[in-house]
Amino acid sequence: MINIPQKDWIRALTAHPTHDLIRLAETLTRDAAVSLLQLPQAGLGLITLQESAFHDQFYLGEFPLSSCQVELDYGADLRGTGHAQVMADDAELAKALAILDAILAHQLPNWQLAAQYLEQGQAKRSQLDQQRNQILAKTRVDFATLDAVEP
Amino acid sequence: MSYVPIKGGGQAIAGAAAVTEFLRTEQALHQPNAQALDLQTIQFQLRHLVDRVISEGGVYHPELAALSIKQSLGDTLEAAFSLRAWRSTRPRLCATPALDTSKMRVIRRISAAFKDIPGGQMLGATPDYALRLLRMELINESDATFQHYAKEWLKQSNPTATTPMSFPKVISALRADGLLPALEADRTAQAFDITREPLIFPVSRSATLATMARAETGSLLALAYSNMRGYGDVHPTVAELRVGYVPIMLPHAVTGELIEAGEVLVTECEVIAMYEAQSDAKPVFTLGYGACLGHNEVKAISMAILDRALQKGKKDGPTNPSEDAEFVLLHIDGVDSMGFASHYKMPHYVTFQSDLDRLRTAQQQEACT
Amino acid sequence: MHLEPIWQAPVQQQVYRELLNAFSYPGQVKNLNTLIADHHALHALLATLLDGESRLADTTGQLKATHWSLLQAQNVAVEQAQFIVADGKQSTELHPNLGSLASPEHGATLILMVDGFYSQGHAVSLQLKGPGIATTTMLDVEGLNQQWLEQRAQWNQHFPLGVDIILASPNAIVALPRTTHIQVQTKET
Amino acid sequence: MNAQLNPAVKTAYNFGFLDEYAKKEIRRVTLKAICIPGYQVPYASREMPMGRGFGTGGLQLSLALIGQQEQVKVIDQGSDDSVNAVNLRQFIEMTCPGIDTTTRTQDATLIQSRHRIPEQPLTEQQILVLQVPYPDPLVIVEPSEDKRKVMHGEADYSRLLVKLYEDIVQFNEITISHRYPTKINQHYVIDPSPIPRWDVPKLHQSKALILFGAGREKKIYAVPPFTHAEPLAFEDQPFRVENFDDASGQRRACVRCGCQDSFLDEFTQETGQKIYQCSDSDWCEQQLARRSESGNS
Repeated sequence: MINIPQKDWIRALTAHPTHDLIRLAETLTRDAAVSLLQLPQAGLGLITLQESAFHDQFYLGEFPLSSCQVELDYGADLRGTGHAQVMADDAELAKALAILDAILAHQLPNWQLAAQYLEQGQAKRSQLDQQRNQILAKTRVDFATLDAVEP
Repeated sequence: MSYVPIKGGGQAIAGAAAVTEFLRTEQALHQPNAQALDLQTIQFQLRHLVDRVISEGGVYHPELAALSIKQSLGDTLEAAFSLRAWRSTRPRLCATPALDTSKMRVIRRISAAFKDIPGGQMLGATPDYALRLLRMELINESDATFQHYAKEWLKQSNPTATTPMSFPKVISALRADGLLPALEADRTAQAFDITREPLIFPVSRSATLATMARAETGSLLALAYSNMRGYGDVHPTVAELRVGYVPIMLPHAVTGELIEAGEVLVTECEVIAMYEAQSDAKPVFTLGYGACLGHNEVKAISMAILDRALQKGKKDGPTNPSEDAEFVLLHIDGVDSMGFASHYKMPHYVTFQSDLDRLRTAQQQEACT
Repeated sequence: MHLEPIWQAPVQQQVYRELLNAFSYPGQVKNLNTLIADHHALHALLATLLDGESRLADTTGQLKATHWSLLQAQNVAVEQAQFIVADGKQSTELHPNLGSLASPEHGATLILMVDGFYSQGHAVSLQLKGPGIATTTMLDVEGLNQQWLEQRAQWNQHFPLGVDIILASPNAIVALPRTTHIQVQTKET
Repeated sequence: MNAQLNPAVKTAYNFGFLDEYAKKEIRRVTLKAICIPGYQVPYASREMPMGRGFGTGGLQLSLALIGQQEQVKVIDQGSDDSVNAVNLRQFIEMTCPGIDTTTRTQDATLIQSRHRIPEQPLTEQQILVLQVPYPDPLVIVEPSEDKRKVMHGEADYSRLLVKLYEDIVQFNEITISHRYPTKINQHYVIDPSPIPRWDVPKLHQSKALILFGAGREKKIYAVPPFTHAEPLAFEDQPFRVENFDDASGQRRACVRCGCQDSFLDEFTQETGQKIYQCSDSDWCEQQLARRSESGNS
C-alpha cells in the first residue's frame, strides 16, 4: 500500500539525490519498453500569484521547470503512463520521476522498491517541516505574558 | 591622442577578463591554502544576497544565483543580470495556476496592526530587534564553533511542538468586518507577462505588480521612501508581513490533479492606509500589496507602499513621482537601468564626429550673420 | 528518438533564411528541395514559423491531427488567424485580419498552396514591382485562381493595412508582401 | 515538440544562445517588418548577457538569423577591432559553433554594426543588422506611444517637420548630426540608428536587406532591398552629409590610405595638429592594400 498521496510524490522523491533517482528509474525499467509521450524538456515556469488585496493575478517570477511524460510497457498487458513536472533544470530528472510516477501509479513490477524511496523521502521532508516548525515555536510572541508584566 | 585606431581591442578585452579572474583568485597569493567559494557556502551563509539576486533576476534558482554572485565578485546588479540572461536560453513551458499564499509554509509572520492575530505572531529570523553591534567574536570564528551551533539548536527544540505551518491572512478578518473594500467578482483578468509584452501605459495592476516584484531593491526603496517622507500620503500600517515557502502546484498530465513540483521562498506584505470615501458606500481603508521571491522585507514593504500610491495616482491623477506609474515602473528595473548607465562608457566616436561637424557649421553660420 | 528534418532547429533556420530572402526579394522562387526531403513546403513553412503562441486557420483540411499536435499552434477561425492556409486553385471569400493603423503587423499571412512556378499553359503570368524589386520582375504561377489576386487588391488597398501572401508549391515558395504591386499579364494567343 | 529542444544538455547553451521559441518569435516579427518597410514591429525582447544599449536588439536579430554556413562580420564605430565589436563577435563565436567570422566586408553574409554602414556597397547576398538605441523619431514631438503609432500609421509627420524647421530658424542649418529621420517607401519615417548623415544615402535602393533591432525598446524594423529611402529635408535647406573639406575647400584625405571619399575620424595629435583617418577600418585596410599593389606594379 502507498499511503502518501500522489500530490506529494515529487516532493518526497526529490528529497533523494538526483543521481539516485535516475539510477532507480533505470533499474526498474530494465525489462520495460520506455516510450516518450512528451520529450524530456528543461525550461521555465511562471509563478502566478493571487495577491490578497484585490485578488488580482500577477506573475511573481519564474522557476526552473523540467517535465516529461512516458509510457512503460512490461509486456503481458503490464503497462502504464506517468508524468512529472519538477522544479529543476534537469530534463533527465524529469524523465526519471515520470517513470517512477508510472510505476507507483500503476503498481508496475518492483513498485515496492519505488514506494520505499517514497517513504524515505517523505521522512526527510517531515524533518525539514519539523525544523521550520521550531523556528516558529521558538519565536512566537506571547502577548498574554507581555500583558501580565505590564503594570 | 594618437591617430592609430583602436587596434588590439580584442587583446584588451581578454586582458580585462583575465584581470578580473586574477582579482577573484588573488587571495591565494596571500593565503596559499585559500579556497574558492563553494556555491553551498554562498547559498547558506549569504542567503539574503542570494535572495536579492533571485528576486531581481526574476528566476528562483538559488544555485545559479550563488554562481552568479561568485563570478561577479558579489556585485548584485551584475549577478541579477547574468541570471536574467540565463533565462533567455530556456523555453517557457507553462504558467502555474494562481497560487494562494495562505498555503505558505510560514517561517515568519508579524502584524503591526494587531497584537492578537489568528494563529499568532512569530518573529522567525529577523534583525529587527538586534543591536547592530559588530560581533567581534566572528572575526576568528573556529570551525568547531560554527559546526556545533545548528546541531545544538535543533537538539534544544521541543519535538512535539506543533505550530500549524500555514495561517489565515490578517486582512481576511478585516474584510469580513467590512473595513476593507469588498472583492469584485470580475477581477480575474489574465495576468500580464512583462517578460513578453512591452509596457504600454496605462498598464494593468497585474503588470505593475510583476514589474515591481522584479525591481531593484534600492530603486524601489528610494521611490517608496519619497512617498513615506512627504512626497505622498500613504502613511501605511503593516497589516501583515509573512515569509515562507509557497508550494508550486502544477496539474498532472494524466490525472489532472495538482501536484507539488517544488517550493519557493516568498516575502509578502499587505499595508493598510487611510480610508477614503466611496461614492455609494461607507468609507473603508485602502490597501497596498507587495511580494517578491526570497526573503527581502524592505522590498516587499516598499512595493506595497508603491502599489497603494500608484492606485491613488491612477484614480485621481499623479500628484508626485511615486504616484506616476510611468515614472515608477520604467525606472526601477536594475538590469535595464544599469545596462543603460554602463553603455555610456562605450565609444561614441562616429556620432561625436557628426556632432562636431554640426556645431562647426552652426558656428560658421553664426559668424556669417 | 528520430526527428523528421522539418522539426530540426538547423533545418528550420535554413528554411527561415529562404523565407526571409523570399520576402526581401518578392517574386524570386526559393526552392526548398534539398532542405525538406519529401515533406511539402507548406509543412516546412508552418514548422518553421509556428509555436504554441501562434494562431492558425486551415481552410483546406490539409493538416492532420498529428500536424496540429506537433505544431502546437492554436486552431482558430480565419478572422482571428495570424496564419491562414488556403488552396490556390479554389478562391473562397475570406475575411482575414488586415491589422490596424496603429498595429499593421496584425495583418495576417496567407499561405496559398499552388502547383508550381512555371508555365504549362494554365499559368497566370504576373508582373511585380515594389520594395525588393529593382525595376519589375515576372512570375509564372501554375494553380493560382486569379480571384485571389482580386481579393488581395481589396485587402491591400489601404497601406499599411493588408495581408502578406506566401505561395507554396510542393517544393518551392514565393512571397508577395503587401507592398508588392501585381499586374496580371494578359496572354498573347 | 515543435522544435528540437536540447533535452539532455544541462550546462551547454543552445546554438544561437536563445531558445528556439524566442527565435521563432523574432523570425515572425522580422518578416512582418520587411512587409511593412520602416514600421517598428513590437516584440518580446529577451535579456542578453550584455547591457541594454550594447547592441542586444541587433544581437537577437543576428542570433535568430545565423546558421552553420554563416560568415559574420561585427563592427562598432566602423571598426572590427573596437572593444564592443570584439565582445559581440566573441559571444557569437562562442554560442554559434561552426560559423566563420570575417573582417572583409565583401566576404560577410551577415554584418552586425553599431553606428556605421560599411563604405563598400553591400550585395544581395548580404544582410546588414544595425543596433538601435532609440527607434522612434517621433519621440521628440510626441511622448505618448499610442498617439505616435497612429501618427506613423497615417504617415503624419507634420510636427516633426515643424521641429526641423524651428532648428533652421534658430541656427540657419538643420542641427541633426546623426540618427537623421528618413522616410522609407514613401510612408514611415524611421530613426536609422546613430549612423552619421554620411551613411544615410546608403539606405536608398540598397541591394542588401537592412534590419534594425532595438532591444531595450523592444522593436524591430526593416529597410528592404531596392526600397526608396529619403532623408527629411526642405527645398531651401537640403539634406547634407558631413563636410570633410579643409579651410581651402579641398576634400581631406585619410592619412593612412589616402582615400578621399570615406567618412573620416578626426584625431588631434600632441602638437595640436588635426589628422583624419577612415572610420571604416576594413575599407581603409583594403584601400591601402590596393594602393600598395598598384604602387608595386
